[in-house]
Parts: sequence; structure tokens; C-alpha cells
Amino acid sequence: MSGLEDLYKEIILDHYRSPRHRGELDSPPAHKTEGFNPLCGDEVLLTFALEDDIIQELLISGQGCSISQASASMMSAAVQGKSVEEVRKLTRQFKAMMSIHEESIGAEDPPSEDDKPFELGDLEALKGVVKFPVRIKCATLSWNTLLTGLDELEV
Amino acid sequence: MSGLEDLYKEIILDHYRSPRHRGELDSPPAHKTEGFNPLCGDEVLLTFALEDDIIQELLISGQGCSISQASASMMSAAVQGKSVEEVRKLTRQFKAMMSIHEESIGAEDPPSEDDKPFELGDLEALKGVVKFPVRIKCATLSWNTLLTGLDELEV
Amino acid sequence: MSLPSDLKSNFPLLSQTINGHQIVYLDSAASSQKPDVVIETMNHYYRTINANVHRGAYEIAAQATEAMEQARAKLATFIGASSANEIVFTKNATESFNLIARSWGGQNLGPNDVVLISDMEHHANIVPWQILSAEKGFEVRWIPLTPDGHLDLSQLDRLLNGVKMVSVTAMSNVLGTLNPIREIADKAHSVGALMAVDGSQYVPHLPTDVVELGADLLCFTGHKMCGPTGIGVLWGRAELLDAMPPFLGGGEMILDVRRDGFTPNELPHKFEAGTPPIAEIIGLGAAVDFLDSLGMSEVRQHEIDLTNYALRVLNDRYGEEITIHGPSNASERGGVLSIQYRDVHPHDLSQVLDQRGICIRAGHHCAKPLMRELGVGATARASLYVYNDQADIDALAESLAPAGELFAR
Amino acid sequence: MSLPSDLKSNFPLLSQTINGHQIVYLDSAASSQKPDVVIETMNHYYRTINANVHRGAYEIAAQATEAMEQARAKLATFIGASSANEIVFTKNATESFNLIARSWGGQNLGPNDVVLISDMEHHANIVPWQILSAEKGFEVRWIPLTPDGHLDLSQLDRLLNGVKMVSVTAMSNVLGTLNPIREIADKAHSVGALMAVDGSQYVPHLPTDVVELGADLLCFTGHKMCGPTGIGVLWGRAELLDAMPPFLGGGEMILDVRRDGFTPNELPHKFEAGTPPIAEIIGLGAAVDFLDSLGMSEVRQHEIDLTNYALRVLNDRYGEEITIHGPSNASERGGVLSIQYRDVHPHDLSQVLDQRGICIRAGHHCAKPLMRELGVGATARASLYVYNDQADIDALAESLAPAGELFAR
Ligand SMILES: Cc1ncc(COP(=O)(O)O)c(C=O)c1O
Ligand SMILES: Cc1ncc(COP(=O)(O)O)c(C=O)c1O
Repeated sequence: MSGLEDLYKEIILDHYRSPRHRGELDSPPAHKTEGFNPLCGDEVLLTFALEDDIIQELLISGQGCSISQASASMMSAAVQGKSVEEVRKLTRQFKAMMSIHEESIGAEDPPSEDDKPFELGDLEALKGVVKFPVRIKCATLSWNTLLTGLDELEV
Repeated sequence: MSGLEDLYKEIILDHYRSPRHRGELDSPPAHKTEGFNPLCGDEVLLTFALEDDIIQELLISGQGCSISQASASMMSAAVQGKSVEEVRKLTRQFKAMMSIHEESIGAEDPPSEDDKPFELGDLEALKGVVKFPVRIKCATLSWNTLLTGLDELEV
Repeated sequence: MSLPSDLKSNFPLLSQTINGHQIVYLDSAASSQKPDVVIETMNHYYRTINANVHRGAYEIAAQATEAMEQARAKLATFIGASSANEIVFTKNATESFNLIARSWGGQNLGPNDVVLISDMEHHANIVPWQILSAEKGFEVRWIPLTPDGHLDLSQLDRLLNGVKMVSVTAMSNVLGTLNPIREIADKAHSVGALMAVDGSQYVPHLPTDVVELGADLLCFTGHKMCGPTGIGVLWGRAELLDAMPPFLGGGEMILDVRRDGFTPNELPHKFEAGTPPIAEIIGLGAAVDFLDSLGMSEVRQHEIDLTNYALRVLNDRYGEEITIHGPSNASERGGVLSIQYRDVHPHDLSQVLDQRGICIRAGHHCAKPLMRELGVGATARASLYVYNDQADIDALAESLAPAGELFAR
Repeated sequence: MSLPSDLKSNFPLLSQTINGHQIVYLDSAASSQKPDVVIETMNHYYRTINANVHRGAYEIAAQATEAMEQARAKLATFIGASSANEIVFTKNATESFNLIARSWGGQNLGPNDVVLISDMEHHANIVPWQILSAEKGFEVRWIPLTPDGHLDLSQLDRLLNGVKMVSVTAMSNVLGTLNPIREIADKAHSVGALMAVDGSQYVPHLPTDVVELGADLLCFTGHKMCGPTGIGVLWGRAELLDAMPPFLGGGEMILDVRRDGFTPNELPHKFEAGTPPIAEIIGLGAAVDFLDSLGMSEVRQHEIDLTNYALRVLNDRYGEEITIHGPSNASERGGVLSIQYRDVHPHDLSQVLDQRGICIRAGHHCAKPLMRELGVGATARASLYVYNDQADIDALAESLAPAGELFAR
């Protein structure tokens, strides 16, 4: 059993206490997607503006635990100005980092070679979450919601 | 745990090997009632002729284990020529003898005083059955079927 | 009389340490711990008389059947039922509600009918009605709450209009509220409606008498009352159960099966299809014996005392910083404390407490409509049972402050 | 390779004596005995990590969830399922069939449809269809038997006319017959019907691969495969299960509940309403590990050998006096021996054997339509499993003669 310090790293608490890119864009023109975690009642609302396949701006609102909020905040920082393809790649890598416990039967294919070199940066701080399997869904909530949003736009 | 000799008394085996009053009366005029034990598939078919509230004749057919067959045979011997009231009384007494294990919540009232003096005779041999609770239903099958038959005639 | 002070020693799990701390188990509303005697009773079953019931003539099968039926009789006595035949074993309280909805509801509910539940119901007493309502077109109506977490019965007469079934929890698993079941039942009966009661949080904690409650049907679940998982109970008045069609079909629940149809068995077997949870039934019987040996009045008194203590300690220490949902008077509630502490998210609070070996539950507690009423996504819930003591409450109280520090924005 | 010869010592019940005789347990088709490791695994759960699953953030709740989900993955591997999400836990095989009938059948069956079952089905695969058929008006059609106890498939093409679902047992619990599921499944699929399989007697005794079987759905039950009571399994292809509506409603099976309705959860939770049989699931996982450690091919070979031995010993000794129902070749059957000995009634035979510590089952074995086909009210059934040996068969053979003496007319 790992200690709390593995979970609640200072940088995570910082994102939780001072979330980045908080708010809501007008939608339309921005795209709006909601996600929720039935386990703990967390809700996230993403609004983002997409232009030429680039995320021009993404804002976050909603409510939830420190992990889901911090992960959303970090994500918001990481995806600004990135192309959809880059965002999908980043998401795959982030989820790979989270999914140590998903390697049971029927798990998806491991990330392919070309996914490797990407830099997770601050997001690495969330690695400790995998030691607390119950919290993995908190950490991935905003990411899955963003994927849903992109799928809705068929990009 | 009791030995088999408590269950399969000689007189029981005798009734089983040479059942009394076997057969079927024409019905009508006789009354016909069927009973079965879902536990073991035993079936009993009673036909009996009632006149002036007296069972003039009762015949038994069907198939089943030694206990159900012997009990039916003994019953057939015991009820010939008896009044309905006497038969009901005998049945109550027989079931009281059988139902040591039914004294849980919701059991019926104990037999009342005036039921006491009746003679069970041969039927006493079936007393050993109560030590084998699974077999009680075998022993009571024909009796319950007779009660049903009497109820059908509303006597 | 009060509960023995060394009761914890009967519960092997409570001697565990978690992260170096003696475990403080405060999640009995989700599932209770099991005393040694319950675990041992099931072991003994598996080691000495394990066999399928009701159909075997041999010795151990007869003993297994006898042990199972004795447990049924114990359950009947425990809740004041008039016959063991009124006790139907299910897999959990949820199945019990589905049985009622599908069997009774399937036969009796149509487009112009209403089932009246409440805003504080567990999903087990909501979703089965919603599933059936989508098929049959009846209305599911909701009794609202008062601001202090009671049922608002001021409009009950109006709400009862057109109602055929009232189905309400005797105690909320989130607020702890004890509801006036008898009063509701009497009103329900006066308009010809039936009264079903969710006893999942009530039967384990208070002396229960179905006649005094005025209930027609009662659902509860084994794992919250010192019993094993995999076992639930439906009690119903015999005439009512007799008139209801079977629910699940299969072995045991039939008298005869022909190609063209089947004849259902008598109560209680009619509702018990397939091999029953034999070990679990026998284990639940042992749990009932255990609770009986403590005395349910003593259990209730213990929980009132401990709830009072918890309300006092937490409010004294944290004042404005803490909100405890539900009635403020321990006599009107059970030992279920849904806590909001500063702006610490329940999930984070529970994580920090876990680090100190304290187990509480964070989430919606399968009561999402209630969560929406309370205006929260989740609560942090500490819940009490026979083995808890003041030291457990003290540990809880001690640990809130550091959690507050960690997450202060 | 064969099974370890001291296997009995793993099963505590088998060291019992009954009436002064070492117990000879020949009723595994009704319920199997449990190895120590299964009993101990459940004990360990209750003593160290007992907590409600899926909703708790604290350590022991996470461990309980993990242990339960590991068991699910083990079950998936055991039957060759492609994902753990295809494993739905129920309370027994009977509930699994009711789930299929109510959920799939409720959505897909109407007046002109047909469900094809067989004359050798257990009530669990008959009555759920009859209940639904009374509501929906579809036909339940029966595959007849050949005189030697096989399915008579000569008219299968004709029988499949209008059929949407074929639901047949892989092995008869009365005759022991192993049915050609793959052949039936291929034909079913060729007319667009689904194939559901009753694996209650098959999965515990033979290597099982749902893909090789060609099944779309498979039902089996824990207590017949060294596992505890109170736990059953439904396997189904993910796309199929995904398209089916929920069965029981309540906690765990929802993503959201609002006043106006609910959103079902994902597989497998969609079909697991309420607190699951947690200890039982974990215990079943241990049973699967135990069977895996023996090797299912070895289990099957052991039973072929022992069935051959039993058929030879009984026929040699009793000749004309004995009838053993079902196929005479052990490779076409499992170790289930329904015996008719002279005119001794099955119930009496079982009683006499019990006196010598021998446990067999007398009755209709929840297969009344089959009993009618066989023209008997009941059979005396001896059934084998991993722990049985030739000495058990010898004891059985020894004891028939004295029973014959006692009841000779
Ligand atoms: C072939 C068959 N199907 C189904 C069942 C039902 O199993 P359960 O009673 O555990 O639901 C049984 C055993 O009773 C069986 O032998
Ligand atoms: C009030 C209430 N009703 C019903 C249930 C459902 O019980 P189970 O999950 O055992 O079916 C619970 C517990 O989860 C509960 O607290």
C-alpha cells in the first residue's frame, strides 16, 4: 500500500487548488461535451473551439474530487494549441500510463511504436494514481470526455 | 440417526408387498381423487363409495415407494366402513403422529381433547417415519388425498 | 443492559491493521462485518452437511434441508412474521424488490395506476418500478422531503390519489432518517393501496415487527446484518404472496412441469427457483441468532448513544465547517452520518481517512435522486453498527482536520 | 497424467462417517463437495477484506473489488470467453436462464416465434420459457429423444422452422448424454436462430470452449463445480449482451437514475443489480483455480474411466435386474447413472444406501417431461466427480442386492 504522497503530489494539489482554463466558452460556436463518473458523482463540462483541426481554446467546468479536477486542469493546459491527432495520441499515452490494471483479457492493443516518444510532462505526476485503482476513473474522466467530444465532431 | 428397522417395520413391508384394497371402483358412482408427491414422483389414485356419510368401499391404485404404498394400504384397511367424521378424526391423529417436526411457527392447533382416545392400530407402525423427516410426505400422501376427496364432496 | 464492550473481538476483520492503524470500520450501511460464528456456521455446513436440499432422502441432504428451514423459521421470528412460509429467500434486497415489481406489479398495474415511492429511496426501490412502468404505463410518484431530511407527508392524502402500491424505505441509507411507516401504511390501506417497506437499513438495526409496522411486504438483505453476501429476504403476508404469480421459473418452484405448462409450488418455494443459496441462508440464520443474543433493543440503544456522541463530537469540534445531513435528533434517525466537511470532496476525504485505517464511503450511495435533492454529487458517509465505539468516532473526528489542511484552496 | 489419488483428502466433507460408514458421495450432479481451498478462500475474504465492492475508495473495498474482478477474469479464461465483460454473475443457472428469457426473449419473441428446447431439459431451461410464452404467445417446441437417450436430430431441419432461439443442455443431468452442441448450433445459426446452452452439467466436467461449442449464450452454476452455493454464471457474446435490455433493476446496474428514468451501466454490471454475491464469486474463482490445477482433460478422462468401470461392474453383477438409462458408451456421456434396480423404488433404494453412508439422489431430478418420456416417476441417480474412485462404485454395487432382498415382493 502506497502513501498518500504518491497520490496527492504537490503539483496535483496545485492544479486542484488553482485550476487552469476554468470556465465555459459560448457554444456554439464552441463545442460542448459533458462527462460523468457514476461511481462518485463527478461531472466535467468541456467547451472547446476547434479550427483547422487545432484546439484553439478549451475551458473546463464541473465539479469533482482533487484527482478528477487536477487531471482536467492538466489536460486543459496540455491540449491548448495541439492538433486533434496530437491530442488523440496524448490521450492514448495518458491512458496507457493509467491502465496498468486493464491488462486482462480483452484489453485493447498496447500503444503502437510511434506513440512512444511523446512527452507527458506535468501529467507524469498522475502516475501515482495507478496504485489506487479506484481513482483511475477519476483521472481519466476528462480525457474520455474530450475523446467523446472529438468523436461527436467526427474529427 | 435411527436404523432402517425403525422405518421398514415388518408390517410395513407386508403392506407394501401385499397391498390391501388395490384397484379402482367405477366412477361415477364412486368418487375419484388423485394426489402426487412432487418430491419423488409418487402418485396415488383413490376411488371410494360414500353412502349415508359412511365410506362403504375405498380402493387404491398408483405407484410409489414402500412408505407411501404401505401407508395407503393401511389407510384403506382402516377407513372401510367408517363415518366421514371418524375418518377425519383418524386422519388428524395420524397426521399428529407424523408431524412432530411441524411444530414451528404457524403450525395448526394441536389435536383437541376428544381426538385422543382413538386407536391407530397397525398405523402405529408408521411412527418410525418421523425420524426420517423426508419420508413424512410419503406417509401422508394418501391421507391428504383422501381429505381432498372428502372436501371435494363437501362432506 | 448494553452491548458487551469486547464485541469487536467477535469480528475477525476488525483486528486487521490498515497502513499500520487498527482498522476503524465505518461503512456498515454498505455492508456489515461478520462475526466468527457466522463464518464458522457456513464452514461447518460445507465441511459436514453440504448437499442439495429438498430433494434428497439421504442423511446429509436431510440435515441441510433441516438447517435451511430452521434458518427460515428464525428469520420469521426475528421480524414478527406469523409463519415461516412467509419468508422468501432471494439473493439480495434488490432481487426482493424486483420480485415484487415483476410479480405483483406485472399482475396488478396498468396505465391509470400509480406507485408511490419517495425522494430518499435507494435505486433498488426505484429502478424496478421504472423498468415495469416503461412496459405497463403506470406512474411512479415521489413523496418529497422536508428541509431537515424527513418525508414531507403534509400532502400525503393528495399524493395517494390513484395509488395501488406505496413502497418506502423505513430508514434512509444516506440521511439516516427513520420514516413513520405505520402512519404511511395506515393511510395507504385506507385508500386500498398496499404497503411495501425497504427494511435494508432498518431490520439490521432496530427491533422489527411487520405487524406493528403495518407492512404488507418487507425487503431486506443479509450482508448488512452480520450475514453473508448472496442472500436477501422478501417477507409478505401469506394471502398476498399466494395470490402473486411466480417470478423466476425453474426447479424447486414447481409442483409439476408438463410440455404444455407448469403448476407452481406452494409458499415459499413458489418464489425460490433453482438451488437456493443454502450456505448463505444457514449463515444468515446464525447472524440472526447472534443479533438476538445481543438483543435488538440493546443494538438500537447502542446506536442512539453512539450517534448522539458522534453528532456532539463532530459539531462541537468543527462547528460551521461541517454539515451532517439528515435529522439532528438521534432518536429520529439511525447511525448513518453523511458528512460534508469544508469543501473537501467526499472521495478525497475517504482516501485520506483510509490512510489512517478509517473506512467510510464516498459516493451517491445508490440514491441519485436524493443526491440531486440535496444538491450534491456525492456525500462522505460514516455508518455505525454493533461493533463501533466512541474510539471509532474519535478517530474519525481527529482525521477531518488534516484532510481539510491538505485540500484547502 | 491422471488425477492425484489422494484427492478425497482435499474435500473435508468426504472424511465424514455416516452411520459408521465412511461417506460415499455419489450426488455431485445435484451439488458437488467443496475442496478446502474454496472454503478457506471465502473465509479469508470475510476475515480480511470483506467490504462492498465497486463503490468504496478505501483499501479493503478496493481489494474486495479486485478479488471479485480477478475471479471474473478466471471464469472467462476457463470457458474460452474473449472478455471478462462477457461473464455475468447470477445466483444460479436458473437465474441465468430467466435472465435470457426475460431480457432477450421479452425483446425478441412474439406470437409467431418459436423457442426450441428438448425433451431432456432441466426445469431451469423449460419453465422460464413457459412463463414468458404465456405472456408473449410464442411456441415452445421440443426436440424428441431416441430410444437410447440421445437427442433425435433426424427432423432438426423441420423443427427449426420459425425458431429464433435454440436452448439445449450440453449434458443431461438424468441420462448423462452429451449432446452435439456444435452441430445443433451450426444449424440454428444457419436459420438465423441463436444458440443458448445449459452448461450446468458440462462446464464442471469437461474442457469448455464457448467458441468451439458455437454457443451464443451459456448458463452454469457454481455449486456443481466445487464452488459455493448462491452463485451462477451467464456468459454471452458481448454484442448480444450489449443489445439486451436490463433484467433486474437497482444499484450497480445503472449509470444514472433520474425521476423520469435510468441509464443502464455497461457490461457486465448492467445485468448485476444490487450487492453481488461477493464471497461466492471469489470462492468460485478459487474453484476454477482448483479445477485448472487438476486439468479439465484429466477430469474428463477420470470420469470416462470411472463411468466405464461403473457400467461394467453394475451390468456384470446385476445383468437383467438392472437398467441404466442413457447411452451405454462412456465416451458419449458423463458420469451420471440413473439406475432402475429390480422393482425397488428409487426413494427406498436411496434410503437403504444412505444407511451404508452412500449418497445417491432419488426423484425426478427437475426433469419431469423427461421422466414422462422414460415412463417412470423417478430414478435413482448416482453421479460422479473428481473425488470419486472405484471403491465408491464397489460400495454402490455391493449395496443394491440387500436392498433388493428387503423389498422383494
Ligand atoms: C442440467 C441442469 N440445468 C440447470 C440446473 C439448475 O442449476 P441451479 O439449481 O443451480 O440453478 C441443474 C441443476 O440443478 C442442472 O442439472
Ligand atoms: C436502503 C437500501 N435499500 C436497498 C439496498 C440494496 O441492498 P442489496 O444491494 O443488498 O440488494 C440497500 C443497500 O445497498 C439500501 O441501503
